[in-house]
Amino acid sequence: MKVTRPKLSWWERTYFPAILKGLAITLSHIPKIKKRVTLEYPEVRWALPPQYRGAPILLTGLDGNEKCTSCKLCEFICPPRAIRIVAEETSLEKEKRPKEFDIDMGLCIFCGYCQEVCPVEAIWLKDEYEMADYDRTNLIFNKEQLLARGRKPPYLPGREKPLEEPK
Amino acid sequence: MTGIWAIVIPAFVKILVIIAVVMTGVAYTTLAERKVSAWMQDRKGPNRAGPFGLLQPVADGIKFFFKEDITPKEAYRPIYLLAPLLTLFPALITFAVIPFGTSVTVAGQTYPLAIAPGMNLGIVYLLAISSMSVYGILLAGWSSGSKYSLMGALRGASQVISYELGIGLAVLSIVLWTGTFDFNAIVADQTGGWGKVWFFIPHFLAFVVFTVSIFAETNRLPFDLPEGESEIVGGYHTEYSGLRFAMFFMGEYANMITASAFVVLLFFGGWNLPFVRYEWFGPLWGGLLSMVVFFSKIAVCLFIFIWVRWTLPRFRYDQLMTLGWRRLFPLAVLNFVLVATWLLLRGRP
Amino acid sequence: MTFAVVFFAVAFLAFIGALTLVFHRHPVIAVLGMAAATVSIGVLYVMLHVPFLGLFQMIVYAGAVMVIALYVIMALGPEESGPQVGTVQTVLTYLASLLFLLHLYRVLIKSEIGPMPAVDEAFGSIQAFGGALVSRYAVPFELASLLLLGAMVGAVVLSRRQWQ
Amino acid sequence: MITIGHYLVLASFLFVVGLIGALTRKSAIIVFLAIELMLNSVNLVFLALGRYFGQLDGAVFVFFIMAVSAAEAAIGVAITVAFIRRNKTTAIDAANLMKW
Repeated sequence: MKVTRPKLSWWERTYFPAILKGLAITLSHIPKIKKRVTLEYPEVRWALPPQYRGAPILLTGLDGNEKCTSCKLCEFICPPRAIRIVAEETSLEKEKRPKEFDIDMGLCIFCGYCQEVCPVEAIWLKDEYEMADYDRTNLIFNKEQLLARGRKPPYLPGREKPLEEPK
Repeated sequence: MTGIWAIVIPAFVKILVIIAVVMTGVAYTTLAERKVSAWMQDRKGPNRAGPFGLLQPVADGIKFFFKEDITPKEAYRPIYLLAPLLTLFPALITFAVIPFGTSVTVAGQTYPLAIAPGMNLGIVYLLAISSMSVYGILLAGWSSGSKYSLMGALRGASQVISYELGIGLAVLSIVLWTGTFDFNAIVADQTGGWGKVWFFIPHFLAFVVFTVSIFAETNRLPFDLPEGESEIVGGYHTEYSGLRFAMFFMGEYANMITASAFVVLLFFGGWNLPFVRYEWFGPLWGGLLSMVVFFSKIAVCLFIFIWVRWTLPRFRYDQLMTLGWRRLFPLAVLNFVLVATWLLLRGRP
Repeated sequence: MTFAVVFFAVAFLAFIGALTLVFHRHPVIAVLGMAAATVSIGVLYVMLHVPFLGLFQMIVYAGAVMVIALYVIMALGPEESGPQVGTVQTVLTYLASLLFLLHLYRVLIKSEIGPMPAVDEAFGSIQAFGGALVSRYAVPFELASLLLLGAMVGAVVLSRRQWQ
Repeated sequence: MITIGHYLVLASFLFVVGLIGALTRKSAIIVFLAIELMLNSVNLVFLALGRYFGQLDGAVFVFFIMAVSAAEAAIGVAITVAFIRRNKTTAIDAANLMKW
């Protein structure tokens, strides 16, 4: 490709006009108090879009039991292998349920494959993003924690209902 | 209070005051840097520590103090530990010769507002000390045992050496014009009489050369190649952490304050204001007012430093050297010759 | 009294710096020792009532020569090497140095040593110095500038890559 | 009381140390700096004696020596760099091209 250099006059080649122009632009931004975009985080929060992928949660079905059938598809697809499921038999109709369901949030990359692959829509990535801790072991969420997070309304736009506590 | 104590005690008090003022200035320049940059980018800047973030420098200081002090395995330890001191020390002792006001009279004694008032070689002293500030950069970069640091150090050293010529020649033309190396005389030559104007008007060429060179000398953008983050991590202070890094940081900002004071003294009339005479305010308040005016001018210069930093992109290294040696240096020589010719033909106006 | 204390401190520093230059194995430390020595000698110049020469000493030696030497050492990689020992040349060197020192002291003892006389303020002033430089020493002054120009041209020519 | 003798003794010490350095060190840069040290000690003598006799000529001469050593530094470093490029070492023993 042929680059055509602009013909600069002597005055322009001293850099001064461009420098002054740049300086004027930056200076003109200082008094624009109204346009400041800083979000003062702990007090003011970002309105999360509905499809935001935060920490995973497990859903509770209408019958009061976890929806997960322990098919282990999420465990299988999880790229960083953050999910660990131990299955057990159950007398319920679904026949299998997770005895243990751990997600290591130190590993999770929030890709959402688990949500994508789940046949019973039991695992969802939700709007929680404050998971910092001083201890890595606290970042391994077990089944109870995941289920407890799942009970937090509001849930999904248009899908709030199934989340409610069982009657 | 006789004999030597009459000299030592006021000098000591002045040193304490100046160190306090400069250190506070350094701290708040860092805050100003962050605030102004934020405003220019439509952000708010630090506002958590104290009202409007005014305690932010204190918080930074505490953080620096408690950070872990790491010495890399490959570092050459004695020099690695010495280098930050060699950066901060010259930055601070330059203030010995900078007069920061006229004089104050307390209890019948008149004290000139400078740590070394009788120094009539102030400019040479300042050039001598600033020529030694290279050591900190060079040794820090070399002793870290990291290639980024070494690159930064070599860049820094060659840049500082190259631009010192421009500074020296620009200053020399002022010296030639006024016929003195004394800051007080140069300041006195810029105000207080018919036809005496601040030197940035008659010596505009020298002013431009000096200002551009001083940006390079203090390693500020657009000439911050020794520490260009996007190319060589942090340059010569890549490997430093904690209090030692803080020393580099303070040294850099103290250098900025010195450079601003230098510009103000040489080109902007020092502590004088047009049409204002400090004798009107009496010996004490006049002196204090002159000090306030001087520091305000320095503050304006510091703002310009920050303003330029957040506006202009970094030069490429060959561009930097071209600018230094092929533009500014001939310009400075030309200016020197012009001043000399004028003095030869017309004498002092 | 204060003067003597400062003199001995600075002289000691200069001497230590010189020893570091000659006897330290690490070239960077050696150059730093030399830098300390030049700065101390500059302070001695100030104490000898020629303050601007002391400052020029700092600019020229500590600010330029030492920095360039350091720069070369760093850019080309430092090689550690101490002074040679045990060769004939070394023995002769030390012997000659000793004889030279003894000879100097023989002269020194015979001569008349007095305290420094008082001088007036104008003695080391830059005005007096400049006056001497452009009147009595005008020709050497110009020659020095020619020398510097020649050195500059020479350095440029030398540092071109002519031999691979 | 500091007499002229103190300065002369110091200068002689520095000169001899520089001499030893120039004759026994191998590294070209260190040899060069040792020679500078000898020049410096001579400068000190010039200034001390000039001060002793109340004449400024010593200072003027020191000024010229400084100019010479600055020129020497420029040339010396250029030679050293060329030398290192050629011989891959700073040891002056490698400069044996004209030895027979």
